[in-house]
Amino acid sequence: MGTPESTTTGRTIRGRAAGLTDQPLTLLTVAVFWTWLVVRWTNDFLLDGALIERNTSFFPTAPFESVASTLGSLASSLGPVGFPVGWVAGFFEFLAASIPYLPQLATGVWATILLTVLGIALGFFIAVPLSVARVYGGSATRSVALGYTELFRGTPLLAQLFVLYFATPLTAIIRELPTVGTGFIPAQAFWVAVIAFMLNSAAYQSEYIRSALNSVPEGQLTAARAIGLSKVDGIRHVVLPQGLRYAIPGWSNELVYLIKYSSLASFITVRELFERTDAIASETYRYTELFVLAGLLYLALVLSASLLMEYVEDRVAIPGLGTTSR
Amino acid sequence: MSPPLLELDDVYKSYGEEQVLSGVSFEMDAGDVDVVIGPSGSGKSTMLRCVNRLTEINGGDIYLDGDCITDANTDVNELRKQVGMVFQDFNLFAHLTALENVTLGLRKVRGMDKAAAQEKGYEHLEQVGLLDQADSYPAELSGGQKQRVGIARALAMDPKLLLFDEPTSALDPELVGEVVEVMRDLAAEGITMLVVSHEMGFARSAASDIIFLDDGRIVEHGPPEQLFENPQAARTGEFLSRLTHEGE
Amino acid sequence: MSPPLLELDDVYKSYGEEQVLSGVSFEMDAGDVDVVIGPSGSGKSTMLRCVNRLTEINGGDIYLDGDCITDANTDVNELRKQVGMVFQDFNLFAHLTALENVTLGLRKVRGMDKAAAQEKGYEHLEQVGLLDQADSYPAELSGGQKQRVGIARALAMDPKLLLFDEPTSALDPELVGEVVEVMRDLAAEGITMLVVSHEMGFARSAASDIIFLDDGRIVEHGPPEQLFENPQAARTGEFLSRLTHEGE
Amino acid sequence: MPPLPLQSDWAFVAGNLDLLLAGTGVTVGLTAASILLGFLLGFPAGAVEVYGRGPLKRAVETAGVVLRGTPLLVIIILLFFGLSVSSSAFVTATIALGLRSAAYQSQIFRGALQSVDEGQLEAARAIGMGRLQAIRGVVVPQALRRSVPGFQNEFTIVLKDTSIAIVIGLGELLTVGQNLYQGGQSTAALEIFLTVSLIYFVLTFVTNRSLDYIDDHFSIPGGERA
Amino acid sequence: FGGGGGDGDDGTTEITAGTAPGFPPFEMKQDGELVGFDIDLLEAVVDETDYTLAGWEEYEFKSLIPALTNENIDVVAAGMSINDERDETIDFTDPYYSSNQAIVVREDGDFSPESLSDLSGRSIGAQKGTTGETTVQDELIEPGNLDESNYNSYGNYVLAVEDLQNGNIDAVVIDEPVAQTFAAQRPVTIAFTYETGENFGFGVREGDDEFTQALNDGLSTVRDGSTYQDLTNKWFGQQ
Ligand SMILES: Nc1ncnc2c1ncn2[C@@H]1O[C@H](COP(=O)(O)OP(=O)(O)OP(=O)(O)O)[C@@H](O)[C@H]1O
Ligand SMILES: Nc1ncnc2c1ncn2[C@@H]1O[C@H](COP(=O)(O)OP(=O)(O)OP(=O)(O)O)[C@@H](O)[C@H]1O
Ligand SMILES: [Mg+2]
Ligand SMILES: [Mg+2]
Repeated sequence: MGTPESTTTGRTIRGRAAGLTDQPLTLLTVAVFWTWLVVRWTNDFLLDGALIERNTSFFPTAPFESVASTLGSLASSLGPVGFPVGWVAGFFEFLAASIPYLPQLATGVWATILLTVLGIALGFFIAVPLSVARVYGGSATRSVALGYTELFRGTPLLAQLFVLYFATPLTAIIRELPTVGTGFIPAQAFWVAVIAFMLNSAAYQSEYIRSALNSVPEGQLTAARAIGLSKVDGIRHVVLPQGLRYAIPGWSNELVYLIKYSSLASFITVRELFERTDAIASETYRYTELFVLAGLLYLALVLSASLLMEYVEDRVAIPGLGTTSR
Repeated sequence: MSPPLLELDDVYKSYGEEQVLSGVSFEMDAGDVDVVIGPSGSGKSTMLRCVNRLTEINGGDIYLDGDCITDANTDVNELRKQVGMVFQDFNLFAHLTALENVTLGLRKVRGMDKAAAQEKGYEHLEQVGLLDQADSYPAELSGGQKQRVGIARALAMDPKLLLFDEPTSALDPELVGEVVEVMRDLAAEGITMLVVSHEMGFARSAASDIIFLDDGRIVEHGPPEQLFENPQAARTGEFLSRLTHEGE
Repeated sequence: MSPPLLELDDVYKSYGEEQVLSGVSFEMDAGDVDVVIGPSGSGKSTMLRCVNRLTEINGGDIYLDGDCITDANTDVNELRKQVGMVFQDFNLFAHLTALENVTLGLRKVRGMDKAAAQEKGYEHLEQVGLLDQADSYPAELSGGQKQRVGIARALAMDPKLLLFDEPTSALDPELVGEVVEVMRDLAAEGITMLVVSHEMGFARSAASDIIFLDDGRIVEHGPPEQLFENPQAARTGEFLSRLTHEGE
Repeated sequence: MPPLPLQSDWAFVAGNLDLLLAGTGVTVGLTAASILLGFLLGFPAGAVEVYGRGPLKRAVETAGVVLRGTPLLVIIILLFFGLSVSSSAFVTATIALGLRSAAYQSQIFRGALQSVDEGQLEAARAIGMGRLQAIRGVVVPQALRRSVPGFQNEFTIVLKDTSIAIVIGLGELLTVGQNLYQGGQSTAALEIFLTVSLIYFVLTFVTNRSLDYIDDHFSIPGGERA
Repeated sequence: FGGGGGDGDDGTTEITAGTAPGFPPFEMKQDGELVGFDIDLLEAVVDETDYTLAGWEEYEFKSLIPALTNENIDVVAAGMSINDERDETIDFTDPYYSSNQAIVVREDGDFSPESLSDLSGRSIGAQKGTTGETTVQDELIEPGNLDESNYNSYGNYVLAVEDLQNGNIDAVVIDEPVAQTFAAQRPVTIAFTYETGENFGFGVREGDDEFTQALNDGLSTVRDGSTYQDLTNKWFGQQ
C-alpha cells in the first residue's frame, strides 16, 4: 500500500505551494501593486478622474527627489564607505524619475491583463477539444489537431498577428461592430490581438493538457465505461476533471508566457504595457528607467499569476491526485 | 425452464496474431458463483472483458438472460448497466469521494437526482461496511477499503451479474480478508458472480463451480470438491499444487 | 567465539512525531536466514533500511561483524557494499539491460574493468537462472525475472548480508515460485539473509528464525516450528491465522 | 474572401531569398548558441533545485523566478545598454537568450529528474554508489530521455525569440524580412511574412522531428514513453 | 569598434556610424546593402575630416540613442530631427536637411483635410519615435483636439500606410520626402503639409565637441561644393 509515498509527495506539494505564499514580502508587493492598480483604474475609467486628474500620479515626486539628493550628498561626503548610501540614493532617484509615468503605465497594464486573460481563457475552450482529439480521436481528427498545433507553434506569433491584422478582413468586420472602440471597450486592433492569442495559446495549452490527459491512468476510463458511461461522458466526467488538475502547473507556465508575449500586440498598435513604455521612452529617451519599471510591473504581474494559480491549485486539490502523476 | 443467466458459446478472441480465447463455452444460472482460475496470460481477464464488451470477440456468441449481447446493434452502455465489474487495481475515480464514486453512475447513467442517488449510495456503502468513509478520497483509503468501494460502485447499478477480476491480488495479505468477507456475504445474498481469483479459501467455500482456463481453453470445469480433490486433467493438478506454494 | 554477523541493540527510530521502531534488539549469525513478519506499518521496511543506513536511527546501535555501523564516521558507501538489498518493487535501473544492472556497481563502485565486471555479471545472472535474458531491458522482463535480476545485482557485490524487502509481494501468484526457489538456493549455499516476507512456505522450510514485529516492537522471535505450532503471544497466533486466510 | 489588401509580389521574395537565407543563418547560429548555454546552465540549475539545499538552492530558485518573470526585451536591453557585458551584439544576445532559456530549461529538467522514481536513486545508493555518482549514473540518463518533449517546446520558443536581438543591432531572419519590405523597392509585406513563417516552420519541424528520432533511438526498449 | 574609435593605420581616428534602415530614401536595405541619402551624405562628410568611417551598425530607431551614449557607435545618421528632448541626452551637428511633415490620406477616400484642425475626431497614425508622432502629440493631443485613443503608433511607417489603406485609420503623419515616395507607389495622396521647421542633424555624444566641430566643418565643405546637390538629386530627384 502506498502510504509512505503518498505522505511524502503530499508534503512536497504543500511545501511547494508554501514557497510563494510563505514569503510575506511577495504577498506585500503583490497587495500594494493591486491596490494601486485598482484605485488608479477606478479613478481613470469609472470616476473619470474624480480623485485626481488622469495622467497625474498619486505620488508627489518632490519628497523622493529631496531624499535622493540628501542621500547623494551624504554618500559623497562619506567617501568610499558611502557606497551603500549612494546605492540607496540611486534607488530614490529612480523612484522619483518613475513616478510621473506610472499613471500611463497603469492603463497599459489594464490592456495587458485583459489581453492575457481573454486570450488564455478563450484559447482554453479550443485547447480542450484539441487535446481530447489528440488523445482519443480517430486518425483524421488526430491529424487535424496535430496540424493545428504544429502550425501555430511553428510560426512566429508576430507573423500570426500580422496576417490577421493586415491581410484578413477581420479589422473591417470588427470595427463595424457596435461599441467597439467606444468608452473603455478597446478598438479593433485589441480584438484582433485577442483572437491571435486565443488561436496561438490554444496550440500550446492543448499540448499541456494532452500530456496531462495521458497521465490519467487508462483504468479510469475503463472503469467509467464499465459502469455504463459512454466514451464522451467518461472523458467528460472522469478523465478531464483529473487531467485538468494535472495540467495546472504546465498551464501556469503558459499563463506566464502569455503575459509577456502580450507585448507583441504593440506591433499592431495595441496600447498595452510594452507599447506604453516604448512610447514614453521614445519621447523622453529614459529607456533604462522605463524598461526597468516595465520589467518590475511585468514581474508583479507574473508573481500575481503564480500566486493565483497556486491558490487555484490548492482549492481544487484532491488528496492523492496530481501528486503522483508519474 | 428459464434460460441460463450467462452463456458463452464457443467464444474466440485474438489480439492480432495472438489467439487468446479458443472456443470457450460455459453457462451460469442466476445465483451461481463461478470462480475462474488459470496461469497468467491464459485469458482470464480477457474472458471477463468480453462479457461486458470492454473488448469485442472474434467468434461465437454470448447470451445474457437469453439475449445475445454480442450483435453489432446491442447498446453497450445498456449492457454494462446490467453487468457490473470490479477491477484488480480498483480503478476508483481518483477525483471523487467514495460516495461520489458510487453515485456517479446513478446520476449520469441512470439519470437519478442527487438526493436519491446519495441515498442509494449510502445504502451500498453500508452493505460493504464503509459508511464511515463516504467522504474520503481514494488516496485516503486502504487497499481493502478501496476495493470495497469498487464493489459498492458496481452493486449500485443493480447488475444482474457481477464480474470480479482478481479483486484481492493487489492487496496486502492482511487486507485480503476484508474483501473476501464482503464477497462471501454477496454470495450468501444470492448475487450472481463470475470471479477470477486465486483465493482458494473463497473458492472452496463459496464457489458453485470452478473453471480452470489454460492457454485460452477451458481445461476443467466443475464443483470445487471435484477440482480440488479429484482433478480430471493432469494440468489442473499441476497448477493447483503450484498455486499453494507449500508443495515447493 | 566470533561476534554475531548482525546485531541490533535497542534500536529506536521515529519519523517526526511517529515512533516507528521502539527498542528493537536481535542477533543473527553468519549463514542464518531470518524472516521478519508483521502487519502493515509495523516497521519491517524501516528496520531493514536502518541496517544499510538508507535511513538513520534515533537511538541504539547496529553492529555488522562486530563493527558499529551507526557512528557518524562510518563510510555508508563502504557499508552498503557489504549489505545487499533486494526491493519489493525491484527498482531495476530502467535504462540499463539486465547485465548492465548487475555490472554497474562492479564498475562504478568496485572499479572493475568492463571485461571482468561482465564476466562476474554473467556468473551471477547464471546463478539466478537468467543467462538468456542478459541483454533484455527491465521493461522486457516478467516480474519474477525482474526480481531475479534484482537479486543478482545485490549478489554481485559479494555482500556479507542480503536484505530482502517483501521480494515476492509484487509478483503474480505463479511467479512467486521462481523467486522463492532462488532464495531457497541461496539459503542452501549458506548466504546470510534477513527477509521481510509473508511467504509461509519459504519461512517454514528455509528460515532459521522468525521475527514477529508489531507496532515497532519484536513481539516474538524463534524458530519457525515454535512460532507456527506454538506461538507464545496471543497477538502472534491471531496474526498468523489471519495470514493464511483459510481460517475465515 | 475580399482581395488581399497587399500586392502580390512573390518574384520580389524569390529574388531576395539569398538574403533571407543569410538571416536564417544568424537565427540558427543564435538559437544553437543560446540553447547550448541554456542547457549548460539550466541542467545543473534543475539538479540543484531537486537535490540541492540551503542558500545555493534558494539563490538558484530566486534567479529562476526573476529571469522567467522578466520580459526578454528588458533582459537584453539591460545587458547591452545597462551592464554592457560585451560589445558584441551576438555575444550579448546569446547571453540574454541563454540565461532566460536556462531558467526555463531548469524547470524542464527539474520535472524530469523528479519524475524518475525515487526507488532508482535508492537502489543505486543501496549498492554503494555515492549520491552524486548515483544521480549522474542512474537518474540523469533516465531524466534526459524524459525531458525531450519539454526541450522541443523550449527550442521552438528560443528560435522565434531570436528576433528580439534587433534591438541591440543584431539582425536575423525576421529583421531581414522586415528590411525587405521597408526598403522602398517593394511593399510585399504579406509575402515576406508568409515566407519568413514558412522558414521558421521548416526549422521547427525539422528540428523537432530530428529530436524525436534521437529520442526513439535512445529510448529504452519496451519502456513506457514519457 | 566603439569607444570613440581607435587609431586607424594612417594615424586617423576610426569612427562607427549607426542607422536604422527602413526609412527611404534616407536609409534602407536594397539587395542586402545599406543605401540612402544619409549613408552617402555622412560618408561624404567624414571624407572631409581627419576621421575614417570604419563601418555602419544597424539598430532599431529607438535603440540608436542608447547605442550612442553606450559608445557602441559614435555618430547617428538616421533622419533624426533635432529637438529639445533629444538634445538633453545627445548633441547634434548643424542641420543637414529640413523636413516638413506631410499628412497622407487615402487617394479614393472622401476625407481631404486641409489643416491640422480638420484631423480632430479622426484616427491618425504615425511612426513611433518620429517627428510625425511628436507633431500629433504636441499639436493635436496636448491641446485636446484629438483623443489619445484615436492615435495609433506603428513600429514602421510602412505598417501605418498599410493600415491607412485598410481603413483602420484616416490619415498618417510622416516626413515629406517619405510621403512623396509613398504617394508615387501607393493609392495614397498628400492632403497637405505642415511646416514644422524640423531639421535633421547627425547625432553625436554629448561633450564630444572636437568631433562635432569636425563634422560641422565637413558638412559645410560638402554643402559648399556640388556634392550635396548631387546627392539630393540622386535620392529625392525622381519625384
Ligand atoms: N489489449 C491487448 N492487446 C494485445 N494483447 C493483449 C491485450 N490484452 C491482453 N493481451 C494478451 O492476451 C493474453 C491473455 O491476457 P489476459 O490479460 O486475459 O490474461 P490473464 O489470464 O488475465 O493473465 P493474468 O493472470 O496475468 O492477469 C496475454 O498473452 C496478453 O498478452
Ligand atoms: N519516509 C517516511 N516518512 C514518514 N513516515 C514514514 C516514512 N517511511 C515510513 N513511515 C511510517 O513508518 C511506519 C512504518 O513503516 P514501514 O514501511 O516500515 O512499515 P512496514 O512494516 O514495512 O509496512 P508494509 O508491510 O506496509 O510495507 C508507517 O506508519 C509509515 O507510515
Ligand atoms: Mg488478468
Ligand atoms: Mg514495507
